[in-house]
Amino acid sequence: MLNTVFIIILGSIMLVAAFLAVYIKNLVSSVIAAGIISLLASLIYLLLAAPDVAMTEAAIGSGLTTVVFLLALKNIKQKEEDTDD
Amino acid sequence: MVSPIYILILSLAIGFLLSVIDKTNRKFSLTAFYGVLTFNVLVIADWFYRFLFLGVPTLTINTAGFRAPVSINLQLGVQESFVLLFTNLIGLFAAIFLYKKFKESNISSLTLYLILIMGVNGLVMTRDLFNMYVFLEILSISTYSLTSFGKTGKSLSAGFKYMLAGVTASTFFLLGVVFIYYFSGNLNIDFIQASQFTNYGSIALFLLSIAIFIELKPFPANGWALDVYEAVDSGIVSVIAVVNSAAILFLFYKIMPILPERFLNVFGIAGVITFLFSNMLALKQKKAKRLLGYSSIGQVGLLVASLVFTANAPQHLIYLIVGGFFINHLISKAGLFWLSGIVKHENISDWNVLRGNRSLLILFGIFLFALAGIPPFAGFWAKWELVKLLVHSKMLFALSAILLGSLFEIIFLFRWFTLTVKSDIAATIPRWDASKIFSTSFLGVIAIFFAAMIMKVYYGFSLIHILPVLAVLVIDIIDFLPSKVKGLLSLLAVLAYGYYIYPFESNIQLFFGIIFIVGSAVNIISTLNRTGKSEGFYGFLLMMIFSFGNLIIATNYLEFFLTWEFMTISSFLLILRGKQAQKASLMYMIFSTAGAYLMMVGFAFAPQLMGNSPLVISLANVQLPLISIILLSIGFMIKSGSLGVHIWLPEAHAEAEADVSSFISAILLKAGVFGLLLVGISYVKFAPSFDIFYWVGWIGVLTAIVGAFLASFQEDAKRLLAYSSMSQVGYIVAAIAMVSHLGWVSALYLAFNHMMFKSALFIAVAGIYYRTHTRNMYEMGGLIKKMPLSYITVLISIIAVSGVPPLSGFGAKWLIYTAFISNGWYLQAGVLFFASAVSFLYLYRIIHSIFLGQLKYEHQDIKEAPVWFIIPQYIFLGGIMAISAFPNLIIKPLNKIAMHYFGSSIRIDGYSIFSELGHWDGHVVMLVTMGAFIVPLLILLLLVGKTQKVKQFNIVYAAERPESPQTTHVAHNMYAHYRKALGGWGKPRIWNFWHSASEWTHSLADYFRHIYTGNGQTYVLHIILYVVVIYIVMGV
Amino acid sequence: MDIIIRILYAVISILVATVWGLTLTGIVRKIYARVHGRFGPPVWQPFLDIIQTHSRRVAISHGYMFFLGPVFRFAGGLGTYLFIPVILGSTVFGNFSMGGDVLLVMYFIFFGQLGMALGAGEGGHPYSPMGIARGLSQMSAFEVPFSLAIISVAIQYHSLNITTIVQAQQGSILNWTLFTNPLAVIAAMISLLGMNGHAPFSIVMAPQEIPIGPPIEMNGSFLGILQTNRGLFAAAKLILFMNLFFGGAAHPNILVALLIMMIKTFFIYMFSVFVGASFPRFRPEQSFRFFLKWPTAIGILAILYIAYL
Amino acid sequence: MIKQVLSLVAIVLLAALIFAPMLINTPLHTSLTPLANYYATQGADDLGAPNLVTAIVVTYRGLDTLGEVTVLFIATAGIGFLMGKKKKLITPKRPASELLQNGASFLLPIIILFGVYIFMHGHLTPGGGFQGGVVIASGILFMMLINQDWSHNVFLFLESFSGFFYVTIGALGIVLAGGFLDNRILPLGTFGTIFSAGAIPLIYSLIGLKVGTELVGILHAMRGEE
Amino acid sequence: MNLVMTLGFLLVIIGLWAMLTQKNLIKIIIGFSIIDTGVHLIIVSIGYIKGRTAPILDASVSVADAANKIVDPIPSALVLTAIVIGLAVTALMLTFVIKLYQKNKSLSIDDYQELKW
Repeated sequence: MLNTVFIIILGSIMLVAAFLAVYIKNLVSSVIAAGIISLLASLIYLLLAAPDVAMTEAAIGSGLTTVVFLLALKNIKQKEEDTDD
Repeated sequence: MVSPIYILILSLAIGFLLSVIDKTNRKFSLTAFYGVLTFNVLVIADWFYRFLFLGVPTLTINTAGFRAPVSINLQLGVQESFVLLFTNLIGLFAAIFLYKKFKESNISSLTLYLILIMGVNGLVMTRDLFNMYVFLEILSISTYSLTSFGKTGKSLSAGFKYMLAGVTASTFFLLGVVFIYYFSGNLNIDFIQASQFTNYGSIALFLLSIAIFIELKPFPANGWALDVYEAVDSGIVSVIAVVNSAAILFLFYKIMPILPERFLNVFGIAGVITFLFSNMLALKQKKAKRLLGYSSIGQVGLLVASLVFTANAPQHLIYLIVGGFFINHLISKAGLFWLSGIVKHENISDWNVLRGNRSLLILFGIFLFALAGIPPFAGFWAKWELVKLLVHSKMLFALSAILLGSLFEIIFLFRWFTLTVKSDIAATIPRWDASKIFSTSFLGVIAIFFAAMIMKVYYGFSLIHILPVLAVLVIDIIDFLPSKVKGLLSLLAVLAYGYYIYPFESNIQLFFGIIFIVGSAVNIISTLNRTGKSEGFYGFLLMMIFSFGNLIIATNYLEFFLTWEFMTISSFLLILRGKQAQKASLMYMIFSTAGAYLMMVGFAFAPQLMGNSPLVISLANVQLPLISIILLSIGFMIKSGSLGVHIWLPEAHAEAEADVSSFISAILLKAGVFGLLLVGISYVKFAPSFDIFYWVGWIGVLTAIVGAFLASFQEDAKRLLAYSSMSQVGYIVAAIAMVSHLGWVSALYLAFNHMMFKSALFIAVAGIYYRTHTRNMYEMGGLIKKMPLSYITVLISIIAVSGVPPLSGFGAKWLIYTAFISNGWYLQAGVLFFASAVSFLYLYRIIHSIFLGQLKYEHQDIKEAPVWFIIPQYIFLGGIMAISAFPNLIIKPLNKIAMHYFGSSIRIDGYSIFSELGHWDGHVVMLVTMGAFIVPLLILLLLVGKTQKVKQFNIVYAAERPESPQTTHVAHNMYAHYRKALGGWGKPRIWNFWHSASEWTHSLADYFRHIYTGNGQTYVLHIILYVVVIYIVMGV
Repeated sequence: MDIIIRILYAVISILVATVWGLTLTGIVRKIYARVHGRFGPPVWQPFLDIIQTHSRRVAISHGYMFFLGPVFRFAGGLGTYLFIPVILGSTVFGNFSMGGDVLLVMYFIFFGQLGMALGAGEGGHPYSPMGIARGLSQMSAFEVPFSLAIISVAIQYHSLNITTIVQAQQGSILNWTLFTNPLAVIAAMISLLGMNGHAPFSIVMAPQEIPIGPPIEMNGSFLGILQTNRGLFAAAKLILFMNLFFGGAAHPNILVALLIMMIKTFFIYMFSVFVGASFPRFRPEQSFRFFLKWPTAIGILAILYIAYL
Repeated sequence: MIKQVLSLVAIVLLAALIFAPMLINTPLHTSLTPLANYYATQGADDLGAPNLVTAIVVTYRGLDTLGEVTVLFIATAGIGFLMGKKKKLITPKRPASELLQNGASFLLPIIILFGVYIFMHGHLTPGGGFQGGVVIASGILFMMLINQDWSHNVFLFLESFSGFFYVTIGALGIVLAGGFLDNRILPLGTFGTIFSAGAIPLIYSLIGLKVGTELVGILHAMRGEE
Repeated sequence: MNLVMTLGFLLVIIGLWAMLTQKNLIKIIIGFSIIDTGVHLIIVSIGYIKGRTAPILDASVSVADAANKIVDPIPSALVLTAIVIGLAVTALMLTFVIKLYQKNKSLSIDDYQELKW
């Protein structure tokens, strides 16, 4: 019974985070929101008795995907500065 | 005996190490790269040989040491090795094609290419669903990255759109796989049964199958694919078009067993719609690669459809149809994309630079013809069998959509071909480099090898059927000889061929044999006048003549149709040689192919023929159903230029080269007549309920009258003769349609007669054109003084055409009118009278405006037509005079032929012929006319004595002497008053009809292609909508 | 042996027909004059013309085809006449009707027309081809009702042989084609107007409009041959119409049969003359359109009437 | 505007017609599927690996993992290919902040050690090659952030050879044991100890190394400049 | 009612909505990664059996009665691969976006429509 309560809480936070990720104007914060979704997803995997998946999702989903997104944004901002000056 | 798993292992091992090897020297990495690709090809080829010829059972390779459902297993059978052999082969040759680029580009492009080929091998071999997903991902990701190979500008956005669509499809695939696991409990296809999926379970199957179907680029949801085809480097795009689609197609084939029946039918219909619409949209394309994109999407759609429709056909048929289309698509697409790589010009009108390199032009021809389904290439056989299959399984919607689609295909392919061969070169001629030409020509070799293999293994065709193509090859080899030598050689070849097929079984064959073989032999003499080399001319000419011969001795429908297609393609190529023949030959090809398709369906409906006696005999006791009679008759009438479908005839005759047009009008039209006769032969015993031939008769009669009127209003001599052929063939068609003894005697008599005087007329006009270099009659005049021999030929021929008594023409007229009246076709007889009366108009026009009237200044010093034109003319004249003097020479044998089918309705004793209505004695008529001619001649010779020779302008004309011949030569718009009298009837209604039909299709194509807005997001939306629509249609 | 006799008979019947044809044209010229209120030339004027043209010393010629033009023309006339049996049953006037039936005769009419066209064309005078063009178009137009009439007659008598048709019309005057198949006869008579080239359809040989044309170019004996042909050809056509539609000339006594033939042909000719004298001339397209409208309709009705009633 | 409406319609239809019925008709399983049952019962003594997921990932469905490693490999190759040659940066990067530098030098060995621990014990505890590789990659990321120079070639060699060895071990499986990627080329050893379950630990650590170096490659490529 | 699967499908729908309506390329890729997470949630939720533990045979789960103590291991094995593939694809898409941005300086999907019809 405890599990379902946890899942419902985590699920609703994730849905809110998803809406935020889609509708926030600032790209960096929407990337962060996407990272949060993955993080909470790894928690849910724990509840679903799938530890391997939880670790992978935590490491890759929230960790690396967010890093890759930020790198991409840095690259794009980088290009803007080069061309401006 | 290497296990195929080593293909995956070696590719991966080398792939991982490639960047390291490259650190030392690019040469080593290149050798490793090409080594692996060749290794793959060799292993698969060895296995394919083992499966096909040694009957080795299908090989199953278990990984991880456990049996199937527990671990993943790979499978290699005949089908897998067939597909893999060709995908690896194309992979290897595309790599060779890109050798120059691979040498300079970043090493990771080689790795990507290698892993892509490995992905393809894996995808085809694996039996596990999730494993397919992984290999599909490998395939897609390496293709996404390779799209920007060769740094073409627009490829990045194309690649991104491709990714967006690919990613959506993979998500659906993953969902499908997982839910199938949920319902069936395991992931290996061999262990999943369709029964495990109850009503809602089939949604899982739907997700899986729709994902694959989207990867195969179905019609409305394939905008992304077109951008990729257009923007990406041509070497890579050929891999995408051929190798990727082959792998995904095989994936679709693998999961077909577990899909429910209604899924397959909807996918089949969606495939057909894709084929139809993408070919239609291709009509409006100007850019070569985008056009090829549309065409390859269409071909993939056709392949999916044929996979579905042949699901429960016998095994060897599936191999032929699906295998044939697959090889066809593979060769033509890879070849054409590589050619676009070689030519480097974007839109199709610049492809005429190909004329700079003869072998490339031939390859271009081979690929286009293979794609268009012209024999002997694989596509032709596959289409024939598919049509037969669809007809037997009553899938008429799919059949008509496929045929309409292939007609569109013919239109844009041959427009492209004629543009390349005919338009004048504007763009720069690129440098031809070796590696590209090597791999493209290799494809040409495969195409020819497969054509020969199918003909030998599947249909056991002997040498005689392949003779037309052999002739082209032989002449191509000896093409360096001067054209006169080649002309003589081909004349001997035709006579030898005639002698070879001489012992015919029925005398109808003998009669048409004389028309085709002897007629062509005499006509060839006129071609000896050519100077220089005239490359390729005699090859196609021999091809046409041999296919005429084969037509007569064909024993079954396929043989007849094969020869028919050879004849169409060779006559198309001959017409194409004319100076402005681009539009004319295109129109000819479109009409002939439409006719050919109708015939194909007609033959498919016809019952199977027993034994192998020639068609002429075996059709006598075959009950052709009504539908096949209608289709066949329309097909043959298109070929003989009947009313409504005649607009190609004047164009083809006028624009073809001088000596070619006599072949076309005198002999080619008779092929249509021979076909109609075949239908007639079956019609005799088994007349269908609805008397269709009555209406064919009316069409023939109307063709005659309209042909005569149109001929009278022409300014161009050859166009006038073309319309006159149309009108004469109208007579023959009407006579055959009567299906009575006298009808057929008159039809055959007129056919023979027409061949003779029409060839004589055309060769005479060819001679005049050779001298005066113009075809417009008002620019000639008064040539009687300069070219008396041609004048005599034309005089005698027009007397023969008009039917004025002493000559053979009257025999034809007498026979045909007696036949019509005795058969009860009274009104038709009246119209025919009117037609033959009107024929005087154009006959007088041609002889007056060319020979009589005022001689122009520039023609003061022209000489008589060259001897090569005179000889055949006078041979034909000899024939006409012989038949006029002794009509029994031909009436007796014809009577015997017709008696074979009907009771005889004429009595011949001595020289006079008695029908139930009237009588005619050719001999007496000839004598009396000679007498009536000599008497006044003598009177005049005696009385007139010395006449004062009067020079050209020594005439009194409105009280002053005319000085310029142009004004006083009555030739331009000679029957203006008649045209005014006809008023509304004179408008070119049929021409306008066909013109607006093509206009309408093009605007429809333009309307539909605007759904591809170019926005990646819209394409994803299209995909989602497509999934939903197919879901609703399937009613899962 | 009988060939020489046969030729002899043919010469006799040609002479008779030509003489009668020329006198007929002379009479017609007389009637025209009378209708126009003048005396007109004597009836034997055509004979004088022929003698006068043949006596010319030198004729001009534009080349061998120009020379052959009149020959073709006259051969056409001769041929048409020789294949029509004038008097039923008589050998002398049976001519060579065993050679062919009505179709042969109809196509022989074209023979003359075509030959003349070639000759005039060679003449180099622009007006002659124009005249020929009009002549051919008009011929193709009036051919339609004529052929429809011929077809309906063929249906009616189940034969195209002229002799059998004439035989079928013997007995009383009532079983002439005129009464048994009136529609066909009307259509044929209208097309006869076109054939004879009298007033309403005389645009082809209208001397006033094209002042020079063939008559002037072809002078001397060429013109003579043409004029003899005009007589013979007219006679041949009239005899054909007589045989087909007006019971032909059949009487045991040759002279009486010839008399019947002369009377009948005279009246047939008078029909076209009366119509010609009282009608103005049509323009070319009017005449073509005229023939393709009502006469063709009558012809079709004739066929439908005979075939299906 | 029309596109918005159409997308709404598409998604609503998709959800209602395809996702909803799927959702309603797939209640939770109450027992293992036959295949899963086989893995549960025979899995341990077949391969001797306590962590069944690892057993499935490495051996039973070894080809998947090989494919997955290839996917990462070609992703790296593709990104490298797309990004093209690196531009030499003219302005020198400003040095990392004090906190980051000290923290990194302290944390780095621990992270690397933790990563190695994960893929060494892949067959015993949850986690394995992928997770270990990613942890190592984040460690290396730390070094990149404080832009310590490190030799890229070492990683290139490491990446290629780990992949190559992985494939050779797989090939050995055919020669020595039952089939490609079979782990019984080494003795299964005692259940639950570190050197047990045949070649699984070896394969998984190779995969870990491979994934780690590839992710480093991706990050390096995407940073764009040297 | 399988809660996690509902959550998964909802995430997929939100991700799809983002992909279809957002004009910014990065937002589209974020939408894609949300879909990816959603799909992975669905896959794992399929394997879950109520009241059972992780598929690791250690002290608490003996080899004998493992069959009715553990959760279905296969979906977790599949998800492992799927997550990594998701990362690879996202990284590649981002590279495409970077290069596209380099070429014509705009992140909106509507500016890349030169290839059409």
